[in-house]
Amino acid sequence: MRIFQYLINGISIGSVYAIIALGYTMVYGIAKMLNFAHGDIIMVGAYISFCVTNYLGLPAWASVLAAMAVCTVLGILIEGLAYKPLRGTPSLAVLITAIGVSYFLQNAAQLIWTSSPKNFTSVVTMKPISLFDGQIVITGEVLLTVGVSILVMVGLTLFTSKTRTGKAMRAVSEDRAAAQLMGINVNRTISTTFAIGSALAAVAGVLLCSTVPTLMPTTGSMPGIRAFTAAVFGGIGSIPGAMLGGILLGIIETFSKAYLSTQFSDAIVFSVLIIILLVKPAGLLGKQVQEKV
Amino acid sequence: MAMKTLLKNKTTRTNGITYLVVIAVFAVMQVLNGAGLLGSSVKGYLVPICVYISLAVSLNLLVGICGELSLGHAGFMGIGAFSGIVIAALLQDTIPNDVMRLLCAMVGGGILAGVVGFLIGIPVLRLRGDYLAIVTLAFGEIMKNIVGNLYAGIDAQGFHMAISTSKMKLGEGGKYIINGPLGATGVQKLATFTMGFVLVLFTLFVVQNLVNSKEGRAIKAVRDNRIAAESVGINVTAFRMKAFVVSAFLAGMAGALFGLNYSSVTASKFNFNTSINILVFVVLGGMGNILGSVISATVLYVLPEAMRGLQDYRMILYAVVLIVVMLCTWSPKFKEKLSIVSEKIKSLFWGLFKKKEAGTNE
Amino acid sequence: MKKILALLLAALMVVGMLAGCGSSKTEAPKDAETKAPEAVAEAPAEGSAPALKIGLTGPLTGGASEYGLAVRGGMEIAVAEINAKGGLQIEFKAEDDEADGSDKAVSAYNSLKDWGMQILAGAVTTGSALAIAAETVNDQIFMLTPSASAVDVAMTGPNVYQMCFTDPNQGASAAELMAQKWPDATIGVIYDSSDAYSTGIVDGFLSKAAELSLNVAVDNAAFTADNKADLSTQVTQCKDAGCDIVFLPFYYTEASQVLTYANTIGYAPTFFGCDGMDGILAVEGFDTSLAEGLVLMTPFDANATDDATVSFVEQFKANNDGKVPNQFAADGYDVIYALYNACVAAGIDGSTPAADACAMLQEQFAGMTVDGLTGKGMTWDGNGMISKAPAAVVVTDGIYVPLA
Amino acid sequence: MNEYSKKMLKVPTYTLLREQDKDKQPVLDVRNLGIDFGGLTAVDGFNITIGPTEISGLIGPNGAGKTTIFNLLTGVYQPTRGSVLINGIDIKGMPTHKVNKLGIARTFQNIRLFTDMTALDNVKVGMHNGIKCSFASSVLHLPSYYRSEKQANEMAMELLDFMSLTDVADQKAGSLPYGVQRRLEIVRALATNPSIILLDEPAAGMNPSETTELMHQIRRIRDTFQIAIFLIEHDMNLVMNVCEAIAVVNYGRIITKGTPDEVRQNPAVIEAYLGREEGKTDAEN
Repeated sequence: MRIFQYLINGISIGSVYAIIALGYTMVYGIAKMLNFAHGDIIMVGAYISFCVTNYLGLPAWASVLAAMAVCTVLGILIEGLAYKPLRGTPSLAVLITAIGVSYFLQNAAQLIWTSSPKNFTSVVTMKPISLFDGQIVITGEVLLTVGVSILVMVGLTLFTSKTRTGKAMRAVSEDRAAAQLMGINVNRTISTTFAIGSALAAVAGVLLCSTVPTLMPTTGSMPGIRAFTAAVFGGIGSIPGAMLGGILLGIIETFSKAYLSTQFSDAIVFSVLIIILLVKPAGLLGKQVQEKV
Repeated sequence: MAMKTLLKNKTTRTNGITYLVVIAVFAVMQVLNGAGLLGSSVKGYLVPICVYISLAVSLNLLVGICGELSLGHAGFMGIGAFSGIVIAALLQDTIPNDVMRLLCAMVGGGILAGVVGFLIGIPVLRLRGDYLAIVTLAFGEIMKNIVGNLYAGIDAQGFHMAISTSKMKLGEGGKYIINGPLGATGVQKLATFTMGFVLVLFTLFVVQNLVNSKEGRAIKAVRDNRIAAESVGINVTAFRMKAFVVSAFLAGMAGALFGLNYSSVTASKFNFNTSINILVFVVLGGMGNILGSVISATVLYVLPEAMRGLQDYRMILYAVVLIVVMLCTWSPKFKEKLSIVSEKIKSLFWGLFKKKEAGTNE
Repeated sequence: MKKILALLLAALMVVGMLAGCGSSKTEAPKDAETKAPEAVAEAPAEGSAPALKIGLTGPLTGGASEYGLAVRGGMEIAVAEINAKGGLQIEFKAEDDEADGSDKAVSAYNSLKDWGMQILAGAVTTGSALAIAAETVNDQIFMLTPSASAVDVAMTGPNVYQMCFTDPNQGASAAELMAQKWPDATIGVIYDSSDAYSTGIVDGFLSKAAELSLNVAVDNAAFTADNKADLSTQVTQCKDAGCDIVFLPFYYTEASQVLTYANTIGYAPTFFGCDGMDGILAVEGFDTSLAEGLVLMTPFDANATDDATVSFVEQFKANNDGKVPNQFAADGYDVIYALYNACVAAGIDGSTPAADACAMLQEQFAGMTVDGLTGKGMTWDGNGMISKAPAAVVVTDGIYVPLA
Repeated sequence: MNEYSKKMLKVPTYTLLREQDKDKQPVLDVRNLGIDFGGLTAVDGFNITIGPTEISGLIGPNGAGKTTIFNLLTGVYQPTRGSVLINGIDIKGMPTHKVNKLGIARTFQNIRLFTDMTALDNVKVGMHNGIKCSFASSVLHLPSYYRSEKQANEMAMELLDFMSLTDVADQKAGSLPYGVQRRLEIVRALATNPSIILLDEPAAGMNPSETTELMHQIRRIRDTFQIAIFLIEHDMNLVMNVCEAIAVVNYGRIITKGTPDEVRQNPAVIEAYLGREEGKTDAEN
């Protein structure tokens, strides 16, 4: 019985990783860059949501919309100011700029909202479901996060395969130069990708802080790295891979804490990651691309 | 004659300039220090700057020259630091000479880091690109987690090591060397600026020589075109491994010097952020550009310190500077504009100069 | 391109250096002006000794800045109050050490030394304090840390003193208190194995608990700074073991997660925290009803009604947008007063060389008793460790009530 | 004297008839070679024997599997069936770099130079396994390093000179004109001291005068180094003029083998080409 509770706990944190990883993997798949500032956009989203509910007294859904709006604008701004001028340069250059953006957002958040932690009020008002005499408890947050991440996964898959913009994104991801020749506006497509990724980050921020209530300027960075790990784990660039990677990472983390060692759970989680990458070098659902000779 | 041909060679010349710059800076610093003109802050920067230069140059071997993205360089630094501290503590009585003990600690730390690099490299170097990056990141985290829970100490019975306090039983008069999350405490400070300078020279010597040898050519060939390199008989995995191990070894040596420069060091110092910082030095200095790494490590280390006066705003400004410098040095558009401006200034300057010249001629 | 890059970098460095030097010269008074208006009004009277220079190193940016900024806030209030009194004047400066245990901490300390610091009122975190303490021993600068609580800090040298309990002592007192109040309870411990403070308390607690034969059912539910996002497993472990008391020797930032999750799964043991728990009620957005019944050992209570506390809390709120001070701020405040009292008694002023001040202060602290916000009749032993009565409180209706 | 220099000594060319190859072990002996990609047979039943100083050609329409065959011969792909013997040694299971050490070198259809390195360094990378200098000596720049570097430099210059590339020795390979890059790739392959080199469309992108020059150079390589050459080429003029033996493949199988004249008159070849690329082929002329 206990094992199921741990499984649920794992899925709970795992689905949070998954939804962050979805944003990561989409931006990576299309813009071909590791956006290390993604975790910090999540943090900004959570702060916006916090402010809207706590200072303006608006309902939760309004705070989520506000967070999405602010993060979308922020994402487009960051992309335009910091990433766009570097298009066509080695991906490492953009990576370092992304790190600069990450430092910037963290420190800006500290100046705006101070470093004192805030306790995020969960957007879920549902009472937890208690099964088997309270032996297994499923919180509303778990249901919501799993639901939303599945929704986002399906939505993104449909979006990239069915819509015009989505197809343009896939084209840009496959071959940027060819896409350009086919009349696709590469710059606008990448900006759109960042806009969507950032809006997703806002949702992820709200869900992260609903599950883990402590909100600080550094809140996004560690889950951000975990989610990046999850995205690679599932096969970076693959949308279902990010989902699977996130959930599995959460479950492995919880199980290693529950049954192996709490002290060394970080080491265990990352060792499992390494082992899996050795067996499947492109991640669980990633495509192994053989270079043409 | 030989000297002349040597000077003609462009790579030898750049290498020479790098050595000269480092030696000149060292000499100036020594003179200033001797004259008592250096404040405690500047004196305090000297050793860590040397350490970070070595780290940046060694990472440049991996990232710039070999073309592999590593996000776990601080992990090797950490291995070097902690093993160096343990070695120095164990050799306390055997080798009374501080310099010799420091050397032993650095070499020991380097070797251990190199061995760990080798062991990790065997499975890991089958991966490429971002997957290699994530595995090196994972390695850094594993290292941090393990060392953060490591207890080591010496007593009358000798050396003890354990991974929890309860298992760690030191006898009477025993002394902890590494104390779990407290890290290494009560470390005897052995590091000196001169040793840092020697380390920088040694790192430059190894990396630059390697780059200019057949090994370095092979490493660069693997980066430029893996398939072609294989086709001319180069064992790609072996060369990635060589670069990886040498880089880890040098990082370990730098780590040992770092660890022995402070009375305490914690495992959390060697985290993802430190790895990223070293990577920033490399990328900003120019990938594959050794002198660039030396300069950018120095400048970027001093920069946040120099901005202390800005108090709470200093880190946000550091971030802004970082982004702006990246845009200035990499953005194609900006570079174009910059070159136009510099052309204009040049022509303006030359124009003035020529006028003047013309004037004097008349 | 390379040349341009090199030039750019060099130019930047020069600008940065100039900016740094330029502003550091002017910053100190300006800073004081904005943060504590009273301080500047009292320029030292003509002919009187120059102001005493006290420095603080602590995390002012990054993840731990919450603690550093709180200490700085507390110290600034004390400095302003003292300077307003006339007499011995204090010049105060805080430097950022990013809670780093090695180079950044030493850099911050060196920068204060270049400023002319005579006494160090830091560091805030244990890691930094360890790195800096060894430097102060060499430099013969007196060090009184407000919150670096590891035993090793005080043991570094005879000139290093602490304002807070040492970790193992606090752990041991917790065990004693539990043995006294709930001798038959089943106890669970959740702690941060990557944090010296947390492991230090747990070590002290467990060895005392074994001595008192307490029933500790869960003693290895650890988390690390990297995986603290999810503490549900640890809480579940305690619940499974049927713990009536869950000992939480870590900071309130993570504690709120434990309380929230326990509430979700309907697990309601007695939670027991240490001084790091102080501040949980002031977290913005925190539902204080979750903390109802929480027992914690804190030297400071922001709701206390004595004049000193009331005026301190008021002043702190005025300076910090209405934020309620926690024990970090109170420790900072007490540190400045302890140093001030000792300096006045020993006749130390701005002209006393740091090394002389160091020797004189050691002598003073050996026989000194201080009353402050965090304790009455505080004294120090020869190692520099403080002895003050541990006060346990229980959260009742959203405020601290002394534990009956 | 080094092996390279020995080879550099010009051997007098007697006759171009490969009589001298008879009774000698073939440098390349391929038997029943085949590979499937996920159920799709790309190459099947490929047999060829090449003598130590033979120039042979491999022709066939686009997509016939020519480059795949080269990839099989150099160990880039592991065959599903059959065997490849280089100087009598089976390359089964060997990675590409080991196969190269057996004496086979190649160029690529889409040029694969080390673009960020100079032409000279490209050649020196090719000589990698021939340079005798230990790792320690490389790192520490011991005297043996200077000696071996000097030797390597001279030899690389000699090889560059052989293909008239001395002028571009210090230029970045990526910045060179197309035709020059192709020639440089041949030099790099030669630098590995092979007993056979595979040229994948060496004349692609060259103008007629460059192609003529290339023909001479191909012959000169064989005559000077006494090695075998196996080339894929669409320029029939070059193939017919240079090659002594030609194999024609289509759909991954050999249609015919023989001398240029035999191949020219083979109806199967004409059909294969006429069906597909009449414009491009000169086979009927």
